[in-house]
Amino acid sequence: MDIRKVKKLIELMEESDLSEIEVKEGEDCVRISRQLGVQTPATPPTVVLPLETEKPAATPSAATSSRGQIVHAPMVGTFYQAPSPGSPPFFTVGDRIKVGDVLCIIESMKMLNQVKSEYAGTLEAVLVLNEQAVEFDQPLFTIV
Amino acid sequence: MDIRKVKKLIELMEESDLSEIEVKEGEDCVRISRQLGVQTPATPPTVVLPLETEKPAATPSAATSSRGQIVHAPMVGTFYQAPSPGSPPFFTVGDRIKVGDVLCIIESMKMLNQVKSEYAGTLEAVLVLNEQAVEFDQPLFTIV
Amino acid sequence: MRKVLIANRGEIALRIQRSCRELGIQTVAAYAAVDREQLHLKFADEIVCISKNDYLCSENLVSAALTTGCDAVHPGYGFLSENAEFCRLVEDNGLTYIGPTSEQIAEMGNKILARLAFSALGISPVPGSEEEIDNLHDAATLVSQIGYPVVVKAAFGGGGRGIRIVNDEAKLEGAFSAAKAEAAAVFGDGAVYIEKFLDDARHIEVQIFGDGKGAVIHFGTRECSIQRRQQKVIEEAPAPNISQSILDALCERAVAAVAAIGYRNAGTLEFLYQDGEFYFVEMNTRIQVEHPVTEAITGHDLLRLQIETADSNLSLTQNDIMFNGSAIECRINAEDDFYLPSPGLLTEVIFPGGVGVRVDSHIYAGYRVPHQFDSLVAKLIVWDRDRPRTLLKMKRALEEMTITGIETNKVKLQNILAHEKFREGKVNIRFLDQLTG
Amino acid sequence: MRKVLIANRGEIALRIQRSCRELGIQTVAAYAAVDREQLHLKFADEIVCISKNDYLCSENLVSAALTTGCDAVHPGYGFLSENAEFCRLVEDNGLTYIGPTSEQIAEMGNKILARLAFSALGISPVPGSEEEIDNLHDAATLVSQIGYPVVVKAAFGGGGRGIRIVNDEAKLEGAFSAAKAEAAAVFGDGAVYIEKFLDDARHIEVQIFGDGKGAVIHFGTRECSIQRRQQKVIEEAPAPNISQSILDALCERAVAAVAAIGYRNAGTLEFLYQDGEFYFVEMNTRIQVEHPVTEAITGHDLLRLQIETADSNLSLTQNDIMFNGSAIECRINAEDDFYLPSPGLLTEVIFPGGVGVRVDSHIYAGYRVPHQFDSLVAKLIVWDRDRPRTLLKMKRALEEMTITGIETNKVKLQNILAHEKFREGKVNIRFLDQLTG
Repeated sequence: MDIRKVKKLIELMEESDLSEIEVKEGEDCVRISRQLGVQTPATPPTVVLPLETEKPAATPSAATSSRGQIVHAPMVGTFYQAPSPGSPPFFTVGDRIKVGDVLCIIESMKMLNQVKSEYAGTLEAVLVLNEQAVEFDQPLFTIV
Repeated sequence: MDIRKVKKLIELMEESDLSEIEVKEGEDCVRISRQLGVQTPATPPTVVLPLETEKPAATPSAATSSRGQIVHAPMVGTFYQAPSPGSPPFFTVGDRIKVGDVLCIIESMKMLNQVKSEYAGTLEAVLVLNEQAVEFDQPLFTIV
Repeated sequence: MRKVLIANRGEIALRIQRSCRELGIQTVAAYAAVDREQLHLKFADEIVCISKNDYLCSENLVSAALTTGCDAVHPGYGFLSENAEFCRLVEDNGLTYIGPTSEQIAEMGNKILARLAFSALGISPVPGSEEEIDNLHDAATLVSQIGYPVVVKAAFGGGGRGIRIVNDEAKLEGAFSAAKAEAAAVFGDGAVYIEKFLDDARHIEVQIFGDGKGAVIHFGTRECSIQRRQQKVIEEAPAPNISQSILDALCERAVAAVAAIGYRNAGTLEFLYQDGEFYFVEMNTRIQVEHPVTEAITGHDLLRLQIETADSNLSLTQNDIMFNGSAIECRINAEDDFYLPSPGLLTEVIFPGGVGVRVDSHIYAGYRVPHQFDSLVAKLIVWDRDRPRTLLKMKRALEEMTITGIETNKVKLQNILAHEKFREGKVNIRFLDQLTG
Repeated sequence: MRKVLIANRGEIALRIQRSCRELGIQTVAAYAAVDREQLHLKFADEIVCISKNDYLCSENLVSAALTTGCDAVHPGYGFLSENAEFCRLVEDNGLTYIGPTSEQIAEMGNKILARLAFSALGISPVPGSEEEIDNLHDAATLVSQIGYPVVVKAAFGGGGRGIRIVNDEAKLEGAFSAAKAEAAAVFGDGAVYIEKFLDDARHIEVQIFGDGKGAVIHFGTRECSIQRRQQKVIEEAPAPNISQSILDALCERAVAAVAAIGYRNAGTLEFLYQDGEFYFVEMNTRIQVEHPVTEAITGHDLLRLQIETADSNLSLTQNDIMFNGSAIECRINAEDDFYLPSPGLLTEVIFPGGVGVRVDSHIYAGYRVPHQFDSLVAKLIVWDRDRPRTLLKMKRALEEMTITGIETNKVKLQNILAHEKFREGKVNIRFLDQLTG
């Protein structure tokens, strides 16, 4: 499923008064729905189902939020998964996390800010790439 | 799945009163649904005929149209119910009307235009006042 | 003037409504039943349905004006705006026609007479016949004098109909008969004339204004060479890449000629410009779609001036008209990629705004564009201090223009704006047809 | 300049976006999560969420500029636009601040210092204290010199907070303490000063522009006397009913003073005008909400000029600034009849258009006006050749302004416009509060 096709479907939906579109192509399936009466045509519809979106890492967070905890970016800056260039990452997927563990560093105006975990559990996913710019509240990790 | 096909389906649906369309083509499947009864802000109110909304005099016509015939103004002008000032009206409510009877005069640019009945029956209602200006297609009489 | 009947629809009806309101004049909006949802009906003082789906019913329009107590009628553009009989009907019923006299409309409506009249006043028309050409022999004789290519035109034509371009002798007979037949069918008169076809010409026009008593002023030039099949798409003011002294001389000649015929109200002299010469084509005896670009560079409201001039003298002199900056208008049409009309329900309408941006439009989210009329849904006009800045602003404004539910020519407009020749102001009237095939 | 971070929201964010786009400069729109549906985000090159629901997070804004490769930051108005620390953070991170230097913001942010600075440059402030008044005894001494009524003001104040009017001695102690307490609470500094309260004054301001190297030009005057509780509601340019020579002299004095401090970028000197005298109140070191009325009478894009002047010299001289006609701005606020905010979903938005009408707004049908911010949803600016025509045009445009789903102050604006005193240009800054009680 091409992401542009999904985007087009969303546009079609926004232009209409539909509440749901579902498209299956062989193995692939997209279902797009929205609550009319609550949301308005101008508001973008909710996209459900895991599919590859433009920010590949960000979408799974929505899917896993019901069963895991999400760690969000507390500030805007550059995401580093390791304490220094060349070092191994603080944690990799599958590692055990304790409350207070440093999960990553966000650099903001030359300041290196540690992001600590508020949750204990297993690191299920890293949702952003190393050295990627992150915005406020962007999902960074899921911990289950 | 061609996106234009989905678009066409949505158009079909919008032109109809359907709440769901599902199309399967071998492996492929499209399902489109909407909640009817929920009115979206951007959609305009149902199209109503202008004459029925603005002009109080016209409203009875809508009510009686199912059981009578309506004579509409064929032109814009001033409505006269009598052949000359001071004369009795051509017809009053309850009178029998034959096809071709002159029902009223509409004055348009000093020209007096006779409006003749296309219907036979009983004059049920006069929907405009004498000497009132009438617009094109405005209901003038009902004949049952 | 106290109350005006607006005998038109769409953006120009709203435009008239706005100027009347600002002058404290009441309005009666005449509308066709299919047009009940038009924006200007919400703001008019009274509304009168005059037909099912047209604006050509002279009697109903005049009668609507009389029964509602109007003292004037504004015809807008298109429809009956250059119809001398309609104008005469308005006059005969004691109403003020906001425009020229019926005689002036009739004279300029006959393109052969108009060519002669302006030629006598020192404004050279495109080389060609001085009278109607009613047989093939005369046509051949004329062409032997002016040479191919030529164009055969309906004497009472307009809107690009009844026109045939002929490149060689073999095609003359067929084109001549076809033009005559179309002229008779469309305009009710088969009279045609023949002009030299100028193959690298620009369309330049001069906006003039007269008071009917010999006082005439001009509002400068417009360039309208971006046309598809004789329909203007993008217009600008002033005409670029021509020296100011040449344009000034053109305007002065136009003013002198129009003053000589005692012309009243707004009018436009259309010229073709090729090889440094201007050739008169015709005079439009009404306000034009593209008038806002002139308003943008002069700061004058031409509709207001039309109304003010209809029953009193011109309050302005030529010295009151100052020119400043550059303006471009894009016509936003409801049409698909193949130029086919795209009527329908508008789901989203967001117009661009900001400094120097004007949108004249009767559409809004929830409005249904009817299929019965012209496809123009909005005019986007931008102004800035010079042409390069105006081009950049138009690019920005077009990007913001959001109309969903129907298809529009937005992308086509963007492509024209991005074209090097347009940016350099080096186009002719064949540019767009050659670009799009 | 290649890429600008827009550190604001609403109509001014869209305004900045538009001018950047016309200059070919890329934009990064910083937005709070609740503001995701804003119009300018659709047109920005990149968007970055910087907070949940505010625009006061200096670090996130600067970090967003750095991580997206911006080379400049535009602060808009309100929020951090007059915050010297934010400006310094931008400067310290090697970014261009589109506005004055942090030192200039700091100096003018302290109203006591600003009064002294301009006084030294020959611009008389409203009579009052030359330094902070930190005890009741000094307050009483000063008042005995200048006489009641007086006004106690926060030194670092703004937006009408930390202000107390005192009519007699019995009220002085209470007002003094209250003003100090409010100043400390709202602005983090309890410093106050005392001015004579001018009870029949008009608010007149001068728009200036400097290049930071001593070159300064002015863009004439604005009248902003229509205020409710120190919040401007209707503004116009030029200030009416004051002779041009007096206004010219004011502008020249303002230019000389601002040149002496080497001021950079856009700034506004606010004056009170009473009994034929101008008294300096404060200087705003940012673009103002009402800047479009100045753009309308000069034809210059002040936002564009802000961007151009941020990293190069002024390209204009005073002779390039011509003044033409009259402009009025109405602020359309989402508020109910009792001035309470009226946030919510917009079901219908149809803006007025036509010649000389401009709407700057970020709203559209389907947009939800959030409750977290200022209630300004649109600025309606009209221009015409003279003030009477401009008033008529504003009346027409306001009638057309259609916003449903929330309540707005449209009727209140219409009432002000219809008021005889406003129409005659004979209002003072107490007019609206007296009108509405």
